[in-house]
Amino acid sequence: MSAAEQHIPGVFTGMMAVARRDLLLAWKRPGDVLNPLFFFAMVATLFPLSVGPSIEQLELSGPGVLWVAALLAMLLSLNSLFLTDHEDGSLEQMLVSPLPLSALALGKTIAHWLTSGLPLVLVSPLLAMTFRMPVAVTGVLMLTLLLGTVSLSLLGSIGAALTVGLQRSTALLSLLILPLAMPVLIFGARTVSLAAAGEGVAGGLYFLAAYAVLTLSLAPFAAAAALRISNE
Amino acid sequence: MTAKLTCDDLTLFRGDRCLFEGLSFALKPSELLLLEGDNGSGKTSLLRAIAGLIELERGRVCWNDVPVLAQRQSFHNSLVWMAHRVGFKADLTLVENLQFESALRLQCAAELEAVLVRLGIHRLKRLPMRSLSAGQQRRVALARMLLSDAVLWMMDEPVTNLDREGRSLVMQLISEHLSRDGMVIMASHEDVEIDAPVQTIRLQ
Amino acid sequence: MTPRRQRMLAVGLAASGIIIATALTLEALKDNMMFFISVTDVVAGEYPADRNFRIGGLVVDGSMQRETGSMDILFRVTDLRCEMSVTYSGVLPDLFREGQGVVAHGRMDRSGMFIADRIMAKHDENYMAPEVAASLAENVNEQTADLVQGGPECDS
Amino acid sequence: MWNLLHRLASPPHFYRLAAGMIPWFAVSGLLAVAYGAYAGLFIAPPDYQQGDAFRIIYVHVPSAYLSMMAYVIMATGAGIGLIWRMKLAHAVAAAAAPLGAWFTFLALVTGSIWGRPMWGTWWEWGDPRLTSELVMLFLYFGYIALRGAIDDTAKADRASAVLALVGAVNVPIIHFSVEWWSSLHQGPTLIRKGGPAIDSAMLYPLLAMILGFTLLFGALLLRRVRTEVLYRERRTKWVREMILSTPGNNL
Repeated sequence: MSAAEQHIPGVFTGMMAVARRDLLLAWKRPGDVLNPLFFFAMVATLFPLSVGPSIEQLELSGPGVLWVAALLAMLLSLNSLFLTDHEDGSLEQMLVSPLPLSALALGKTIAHWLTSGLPLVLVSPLLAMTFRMPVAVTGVLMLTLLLGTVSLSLLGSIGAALTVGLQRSTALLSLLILPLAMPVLIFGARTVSLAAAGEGVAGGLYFLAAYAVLTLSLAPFAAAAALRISNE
Repeated sequence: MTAKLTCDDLTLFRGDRCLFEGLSFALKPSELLLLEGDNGSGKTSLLRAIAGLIELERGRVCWNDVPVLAQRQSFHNSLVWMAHRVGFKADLTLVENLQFESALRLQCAAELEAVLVRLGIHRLKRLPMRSLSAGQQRRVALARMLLSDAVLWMMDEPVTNLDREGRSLVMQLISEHLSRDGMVIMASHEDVEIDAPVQTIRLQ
Repeated sequence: MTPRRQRMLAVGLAASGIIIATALTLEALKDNMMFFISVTDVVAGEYPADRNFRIGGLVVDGSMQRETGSMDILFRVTDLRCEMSVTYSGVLPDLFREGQGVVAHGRMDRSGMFIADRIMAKHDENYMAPEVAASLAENVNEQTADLVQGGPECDS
Repeated sequence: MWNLLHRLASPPHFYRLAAGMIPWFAVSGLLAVAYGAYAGLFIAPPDYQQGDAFRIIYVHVPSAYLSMMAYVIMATGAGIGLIWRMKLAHAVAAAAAPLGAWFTFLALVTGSIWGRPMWGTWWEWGDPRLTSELVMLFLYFGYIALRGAIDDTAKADRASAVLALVGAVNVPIIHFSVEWWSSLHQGPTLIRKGGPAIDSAMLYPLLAMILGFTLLFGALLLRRVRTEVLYRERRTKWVREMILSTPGNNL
């Protein structure tokens, strides 16, 4: 059997194995999932406390505040995406595995989204209620968060991979990710605002979907390249 | 086809320091390559460079006459890697960790149970890795090698943290692997007694 | 699956992802996330009540009235289909001219008057010497294309 | 052809070649800027709408164009360095980043100064052109910060190259933003269907300024790349020989 034809484990199996392992780890350490969630809730609470309880004010600022809080919560959880793997040597084992690194990075990103992105989407209606958001608008908020957090997880995987071996990487990670995350924030918050004003939301949702698909197609490769470089 | 690892003119700098320069060697089945040198002499870097984890300043590594960077996946399919850090998740049990490994590397050369018995860690199966001692974790890393059918074993200080019995077990496992036409590259700062053809590279 | 086929699959998936993303972007651009609301829509009553929003259009020629001794001005804005009245109190941007594009931020009052709290002049991409501009026939310059929307004529 | 490229990319050769090119770039750039500035300020007629205030375009347009150009150069250098492992390309990318950041900053500031009297606002958050240009400034910051955080030059080169390539998505967004979303910033004046929409008496100074800025940018870039190359090659024989052979140098 020549080297080129040699069979190696299934890409999909490997990707799912990584995702399953990370989900199992999250299950054994629920704090890692819950902390960003509490952070999300608390940041969203800070605004009514600081801006004042005027209902008009809350309705107006709700979409933006919830989106900023979600973005910050995602950033908070990203730092550890590859860090523990780097520290205990399992990242090195992935680097010498016969599976494409991009698939493994995607597997980890999927687990990250399931443990930090999806919970945000699920608790957002509760917070939306405190901002007096109508049910229909809350639906749009959840939809934008659903599409937006996918992009944020994927973009974050690039940033986390670039900063994995570095000292004091938290601030740097934010600096690298935020410019790329800004379109998500702009369109996410704006779409919810438009929904609140009773206007069409299709354009914004299409854009968020486009960004999610684009990052899904490119980010795993960029993250894999970054991981190899960071681990030299 | 018999496997063959050829390294040609390997040169690596770390910052401004030259770790090794113009290093060439070849490894055939049943051969052991021993990398010797003091701490910080670049043994680990050389191992990592051969495995394709570090970009070399100059030179290239070929597996079956094809550069490994052009066929990274096939090369890694023929390789198991035992580093300083064992690469297991502290929160998962021994068995969960090894199951994950087998998903990454499909081939299973041996029965899990038998391997664990041989290494004397079958009683620890359900324990999380964090409750294992450093030497026991080392043995789990050995289990990873035995479970794989990879030709090339790359080991960085494999006997660290192991007791006398563990050390002789490692040597025995290496001998067995070599007798099955396997190849071993090992970095060690201790003397190794093994009954096989040994090439030694001493790094300054 | 061999590494080679895996790579081809990965490239194929990424390429199709990019194509899908492009299609979605084009779809997104069809739905104009308006920076401002057109005059026609406002006249037709399609604007958010009790909330600030932006309108965009051209300042109608000869419609500007300034109260002497005050900063208050009144002018009419058109999208060449409908017209509406706008009041504003404050300093106007230099580019604010009759016949030129304007974006006003504010809200509607009950009488159908737009109370602007901020006026922004929209500049066009044309640069001309004054004498050249004067010699050009009175026309709607191209900058106004995005301020003017297609649609039915206005009855008001 | 390949040989020529290879020779060009060899650090000592480039170092000498660039030294010869910099004066030409600098002098011709200064001449073009001098003509452009004089003609733009004194010869070109005032705009029929903006009066004399339009003259800020003679700084704003070249800066905005170079802010994107620098990013394209940076991303191209990063890509070439990553794929063909060409060290000179990495040096070019590293040298282009701070220049690009400064031109982006200049474009934003001049735009803002113009925007206050003309549009009636210093800054408009809803405008896609302004926002995407600001994002570009942040991308430059991220790139520079990432380089600064990694000690090993070779590693810094490759890590920041990945970031530069990822961020390149923003460049077409900036360019097309005024066409995709109608907003405050006007559409393209120079590169548009039906030719430039600008009086030729205003156009020629503008073209001279764009050319002059580009040439000066080229001179600055070459200077910075030379410094980068010298720093990166500081342990090599050619640098040592060059320094030793410099007259008056008793190292």
